[in-house]
Amino acid sequence: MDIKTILLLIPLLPLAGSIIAGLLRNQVGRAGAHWVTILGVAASCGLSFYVFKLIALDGMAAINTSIYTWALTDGIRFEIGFLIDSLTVVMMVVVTFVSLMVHIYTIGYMRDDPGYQRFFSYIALFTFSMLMLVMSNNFLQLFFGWEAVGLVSYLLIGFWFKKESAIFANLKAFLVNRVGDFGFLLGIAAIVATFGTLDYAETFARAPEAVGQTISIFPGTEWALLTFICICLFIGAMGKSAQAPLHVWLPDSMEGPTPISALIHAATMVTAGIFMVARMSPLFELSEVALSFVLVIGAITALFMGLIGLVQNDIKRVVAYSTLSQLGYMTVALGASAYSAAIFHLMTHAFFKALLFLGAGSVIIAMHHRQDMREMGGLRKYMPITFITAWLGSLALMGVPLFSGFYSKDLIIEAVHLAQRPGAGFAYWCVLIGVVVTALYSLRLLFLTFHGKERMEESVRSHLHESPLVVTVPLILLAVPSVLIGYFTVEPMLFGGFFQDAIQVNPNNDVLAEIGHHFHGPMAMALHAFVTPVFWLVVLGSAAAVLIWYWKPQLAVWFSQTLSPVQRVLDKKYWFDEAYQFLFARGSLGLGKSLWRFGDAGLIDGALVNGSAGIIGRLAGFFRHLQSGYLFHYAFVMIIGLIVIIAAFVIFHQGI
Amino acid sequence: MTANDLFIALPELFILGMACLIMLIDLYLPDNRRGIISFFSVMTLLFAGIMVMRWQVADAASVQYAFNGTFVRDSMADVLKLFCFIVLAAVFIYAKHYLRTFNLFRGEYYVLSLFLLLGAMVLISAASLLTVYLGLELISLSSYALVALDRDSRRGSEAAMKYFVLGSLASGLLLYGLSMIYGVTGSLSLANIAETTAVASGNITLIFGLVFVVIGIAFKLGAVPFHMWVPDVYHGAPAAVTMLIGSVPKLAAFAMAIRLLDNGLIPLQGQWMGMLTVLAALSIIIGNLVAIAQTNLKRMLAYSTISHMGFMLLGILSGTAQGYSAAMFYAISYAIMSTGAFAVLIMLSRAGIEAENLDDYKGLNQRNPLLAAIMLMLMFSMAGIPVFVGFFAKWLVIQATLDAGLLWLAVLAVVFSVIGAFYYLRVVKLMYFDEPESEEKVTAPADFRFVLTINGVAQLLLGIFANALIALCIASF
Amino acid sequence: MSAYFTELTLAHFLTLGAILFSLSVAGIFLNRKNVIILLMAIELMLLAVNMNFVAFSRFHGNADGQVFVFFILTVAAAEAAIGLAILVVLFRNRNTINVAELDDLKG
Amino acid sequence: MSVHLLSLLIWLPILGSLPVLAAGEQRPGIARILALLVTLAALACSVPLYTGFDGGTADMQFVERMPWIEAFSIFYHLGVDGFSMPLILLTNFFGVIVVIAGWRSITKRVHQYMASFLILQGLMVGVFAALDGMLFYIFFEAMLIPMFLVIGVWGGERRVYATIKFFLYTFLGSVFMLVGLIWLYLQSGSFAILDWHVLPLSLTAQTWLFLAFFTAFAVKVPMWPVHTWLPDAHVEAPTGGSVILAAIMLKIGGYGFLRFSLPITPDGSSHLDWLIIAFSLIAVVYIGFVALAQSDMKKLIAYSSIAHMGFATLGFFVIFAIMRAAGSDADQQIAQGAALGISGGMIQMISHGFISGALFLCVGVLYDRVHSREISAYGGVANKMPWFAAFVVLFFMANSGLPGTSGFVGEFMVILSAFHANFWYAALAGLTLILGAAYSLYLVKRVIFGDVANQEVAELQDINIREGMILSVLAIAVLLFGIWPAPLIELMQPTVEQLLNHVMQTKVP
Repeated sequence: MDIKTILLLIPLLPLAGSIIAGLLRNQVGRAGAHWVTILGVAASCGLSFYVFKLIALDGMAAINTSIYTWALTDGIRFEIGFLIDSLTVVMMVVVTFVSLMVHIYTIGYMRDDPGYQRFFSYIALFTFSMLMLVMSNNFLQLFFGWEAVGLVSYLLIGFWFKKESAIFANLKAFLVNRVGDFGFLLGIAAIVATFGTLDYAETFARAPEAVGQTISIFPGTEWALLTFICICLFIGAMGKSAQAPLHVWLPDSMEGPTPISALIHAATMVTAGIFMVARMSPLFELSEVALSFVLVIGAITALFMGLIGLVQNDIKRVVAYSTLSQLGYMTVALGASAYSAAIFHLMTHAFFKALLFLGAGSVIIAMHHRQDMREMGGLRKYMPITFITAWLGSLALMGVPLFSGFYSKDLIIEAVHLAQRPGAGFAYWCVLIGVVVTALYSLRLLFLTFHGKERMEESVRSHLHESPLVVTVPLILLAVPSVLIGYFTVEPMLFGGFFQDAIQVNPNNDVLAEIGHHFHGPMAMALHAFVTPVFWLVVLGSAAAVLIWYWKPQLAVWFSQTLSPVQRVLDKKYWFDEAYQFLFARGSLGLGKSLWRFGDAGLIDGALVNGSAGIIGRLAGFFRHLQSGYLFHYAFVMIIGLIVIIAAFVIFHQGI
Repeated sequence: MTANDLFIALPELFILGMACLIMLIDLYLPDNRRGIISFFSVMTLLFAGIMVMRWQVADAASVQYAFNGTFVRDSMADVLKLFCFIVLAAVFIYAKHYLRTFNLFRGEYYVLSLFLLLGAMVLISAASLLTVYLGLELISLSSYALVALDRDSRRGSEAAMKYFVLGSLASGLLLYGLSMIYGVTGSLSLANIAETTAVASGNITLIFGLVFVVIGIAFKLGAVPFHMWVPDVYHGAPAAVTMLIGSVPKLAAFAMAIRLLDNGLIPLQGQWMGMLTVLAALSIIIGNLVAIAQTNLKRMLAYSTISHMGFMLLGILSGTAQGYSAAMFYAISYAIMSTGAFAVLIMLSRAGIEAENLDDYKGLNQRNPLLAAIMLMLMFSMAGIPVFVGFFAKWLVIQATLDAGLLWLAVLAVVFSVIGAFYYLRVVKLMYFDEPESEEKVTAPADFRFVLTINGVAQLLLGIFANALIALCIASF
Repeated sequence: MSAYFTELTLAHFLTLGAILFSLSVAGIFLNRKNVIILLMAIELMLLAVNMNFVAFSRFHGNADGQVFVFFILTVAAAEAAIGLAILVVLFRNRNTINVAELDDLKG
Repeated sequence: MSVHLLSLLIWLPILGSLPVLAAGEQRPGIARILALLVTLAALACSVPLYTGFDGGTADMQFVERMPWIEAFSIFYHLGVDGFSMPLILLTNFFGVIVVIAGWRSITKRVHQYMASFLILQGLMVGVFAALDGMLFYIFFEAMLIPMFLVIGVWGGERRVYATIKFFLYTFLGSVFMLVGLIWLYLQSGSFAILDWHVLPLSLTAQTWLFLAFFTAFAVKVPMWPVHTWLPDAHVEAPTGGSVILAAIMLKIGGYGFLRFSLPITPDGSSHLDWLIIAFSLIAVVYIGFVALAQSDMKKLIAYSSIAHMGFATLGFFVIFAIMRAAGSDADQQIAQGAALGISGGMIQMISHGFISGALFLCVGVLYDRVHSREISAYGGVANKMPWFAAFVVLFFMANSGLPGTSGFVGEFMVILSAFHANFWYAALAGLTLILGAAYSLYLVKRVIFGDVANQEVAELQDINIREGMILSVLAIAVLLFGIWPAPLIELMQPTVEQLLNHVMQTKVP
């Protein structure tokens, strides 16, 4: 089986599964639906690992192949094709593996949901779209995948379409993403206009030509063309990866079933933006301004979204905000030109965040779909596996040495520290404080959920028990990489030149290389951590958390009273939703209504169309009355006509 | 006066003879056998048609004068006469049904119509001011009488009186103009007049004469502001008469315009073009506007006639052969359209009540789909929507106008044809979109329905195969 | 004293014709009473025209004009006949020949 | 391959309407079947049109030419190129769809309904096939009659207002074109469109001609601000009427721009292109907002049609702006951007045909059951009609330009092309990404999703085989052209390139 076929099969198998489960839902039944999709995804996962082996371990050269010509107008050729290099294979493995876990987990989580087949069809479809996105070798296909994952996310957030909140959330998610895509599309348009191609390789090859070219948006102001392109593209990334101020959709997206939150809104889709920027590194490296922009946006997201996580009571929302903040970290890494670090954190985060979500899901199952942590507590003795795996995940998230999160996050902070470009200082402080925040909300979640006294009502308590195997197995399978993957892959991925064919870094921006100089293996790094501020910040945060939510819960109350203004700001999430709701949602509706009333109905139809009709009618009535019926009037009119004509001749035709 | 003269005027003489004969027969005919009158009349037209045809087959292009150059036959005369016969034949067949339902079925209608036809033919073939006047008066007098055909109708007699007075006034004006022209040129023969005016143009008396002549023509056509008689006469006269007045006299009036303005006064084209331009514009505007305000179909059609005559003038005023042929095409197609429209009105009329209110047409499609379809075609044809003949007529005259360089007039014409479309659409709306008020079936004798069907389909066929008629009209100039 | 007042020329006849003509026209649209007056006015108008024709015919020295006049006279007779006939019908139907009351048809 | 294929396609439906009429009011079943057979036959006959079409040339194909009115050198002159051929296929395709769509929902005077559509179909094919100016105008105008009847007889409550508005609006627009056509004839002594393409004209003349054509086609498209007839017509028309109106009739306006305005008055077009670009962008943005505010499903779709047709016109006329904007590497950029624009516009028209047609059919499905077009009368339809819901979501996603559906292709190409000319054109056009999604999905949210809203909805039955068949065919078309538009685009490439080369030379003597 030649490599091209394999590459084709990887996305198409899940697609096939999705179509069967979706269109033949009644024929294949529930079991059939999950078997066909799981088999499809499993196969594509296996193949992805095979391709990973070829590229990563056997050192096979990157594959850049075209599948078919989508369209061809004179001067430009749109093609669908695959670009398989180290970056792609990592993404493929992560996507398919997490997706597989989620598939299995879903069997348990959705056991008695009427939309069972539909759900499997959707997530399989998502796997297909995501693979198309990461495997693409051109902007067209990238955009296709980009929007397709958006579509599936729309469908899945609104999976329970009877819930008003759910269908509000999915509309919101789609529209906010569209705002990002708007910028993204303009970026693509600019690329086509500049380079006359949509192919990555050609674009990157010709990118240096564009240095120095400018574009005039507002008359008089000249922008560097590449900066414009990069910022447009990054706006797309801001939508997908929920960077402030386009982050508002992600917390609401928790209305979807938990497996979705794990798969789409933590592990894979939201990282598409990170992946895309890394993929575009050859372009971004040519624009300092764009990178600073990225850096700052990322830093803001990383810190301020984390803070909101502190005051959430819905267990899933806490994880959601932590996701936002972690995405911020990745973006910061991108902004610091530490693309590999970003991807590395993306990978580790995918595992432990998926783990945390599925753990939260497991808790939610046990709590009969109650999600408020204030009704929980002391669950550890009822569901030990969930408890342990959740702890492991959280430790990884906090970045405790030796856990996977430690390596990725520490390196990002280090990279920002070394980065020279404007905004780096600000970003550095943001991410440092972020560390404390992370520790705080992670432990808060654990303590409120698994420790302390049991605050749930009796009816729930009586049925509490550990979730079934289909739920726990994926937890365990995800826990393993969450703990270990960092230790084993940090060296090859970041300092082994693993990404060198995929990611280009301008030598004088290459902070990772600098770090690499005094990197002596993961263990050494872990030990060295004890003398870095980061570690002590984690300790500080943890200590505070233990104090507030474990030993002295009344402290929490006291804090929320003394800091009530802060509390309020955080509760309101900085009023982003309210502002957007007012400005855009209601604003555009009102604008539409008034344009319609006054523009269409009033001016064009009322005044011009019906108005002229009315005038004609009135004229008709007037002339009609000239026909008085009196003979002498008729005769008179004739004579008047005669006289007028004669007069006209006498006056105008003197000559005759 | 030679045998040849008689030979050239044979159709006219034949019609004259038959008219008198039919009058005599009518005297001795019992009421139940009256059908024979209409049969005779139609036959008369048939034979007259054959007589006219013989030139068309022999040598169409030739021009023959008779009676010392007072009477001419040329291609235009033949074609117009032929269409007079065709239209009048249809009118006779429609009228029979009408007269029966309103028990007016006496010989006068046919006799007077034949005399009117005779007048029209004389006018069409006129080559001298005298023949013009005689033809015109023959038409007018017959039509005055016809309008008053229904002796017991208030409206009929009022209309007749108005028509009579205004008509006489108009012919008086015309005569006054003719006298001036005669005074300047010293001749009654149009050919001589053309020669003399060529040198004497610019003479103020001549211009005054021209003005009066143009007014005479405008009155006969019913062009604004000499249109006041049209709505009242159309409305007051019995439908069968209105139908007649709307058809043959219009063809004659067109011929009159051509004979006087082109054959006689072409050197003054610069002057009469201006006048006709104004008349045409006014007719198109007023006709279309006021028609919108009408609730009575006969009045509506009257105003639409006014606007149609305005369109026809567009063709004449350009003063070119192409323009004349366009106007001729317009006159002919209009005669056929309006005849058809009145036929539908007659078919819908019940004993004693004419179906002249627009509401009588509600839901016609349910009561008689074929009739509704025919009316639909007639209405769209009048509105000038392709592919019906009416569109080609409008196209040709607008082309002529543009050719004459009057862009503004062309634009005005098309814009008002859109406004005019509204009231034709309203009829279609009533027939198709509304529910019928009475369920009673609409019926008519077989021959009536047959001719009416042909009349309706003709709108379509004359459009699709417009080539033939257009060629005929062009060949006439 | 111009020739105009000394000898009789074409101009005089034309002027007379014009005056008669104007009178008749005025008669048609000024009179609001009686239809019969209209008929008379019409006759007068035709006579005015005849005056013109005869004068011109004399002026040109050819007979065409006078021939025309004969025809006009004939037609005038017929016209009068029809006019009166209509008048009779009108009166039978409406019991009035007042011009101002002939307004059933309008608009 | 018959030489008279086009004549066949025009006259088969028109004459086919006679037996359908003959079936009479009493036998609707026979009328339906006859109509279906005729349309199917027409569809079958249009297959050789596709197979026999030579995609390698820009010349007219399947040409028929015989004298019609010699006196004014008017010919019965037919032929197709890369622009008209796909549109003819689209017409015949929807001919069948409409007959099936009206199968049950039309109960009153079925024979006349079917006959009107058959005649309409023939006339529309004629419009696309005509190469003689007068012939084109005749088809263009005659088309109004059957549509006038369809809306007026089988329409909703305010049908009379809507249909008369529709008729007069369009009529008024087209008479100016008539004057223009006659003027061209007087200049060139010929009514052949192709002769007019090469007729040299002064800039003033071109400007006036351009405006004359503009009035006709802008109303037809319709472009802001002469669009207000469309929402009314759509709302009142029966489902079939809306489908034909949206899927085919609007395209005639766009086609007219390609066949008349651009080639006959290139300098006039480039002189006034700002006008069309401005109107197109207003259509995209302004109408996008207006659509958002609609409470009537058909009205919303109607407005979205206007916005989408804005892309077609933008694509056609942005080429001049590109030429002006093009800097050093001019010819390459122009070729690229302009070709993108025109092919994009064409694709947009065809895809909009499928999508809007499908959307109106979907509304029809609901209307047949609940007899209301108000959005507020629905809610939670997905609970009762899952398959239908799936179709609706698909088509509305396509409407909002989701990649992988045909709705994306045209908008994408046009936006790319617009960027060649000016950032702001692209940016404003790009707003449709947000607005289109907003009004489409806002409707989906209110109608399809949510909990069962009321009793009517609770009693809804899911689509039957007939409806399912139509919708699936359309869905397949929408997806196919989204995933692989290449065949369609290549089909029209030679024509596009030839048009561009033609437009780039001035015609001012």
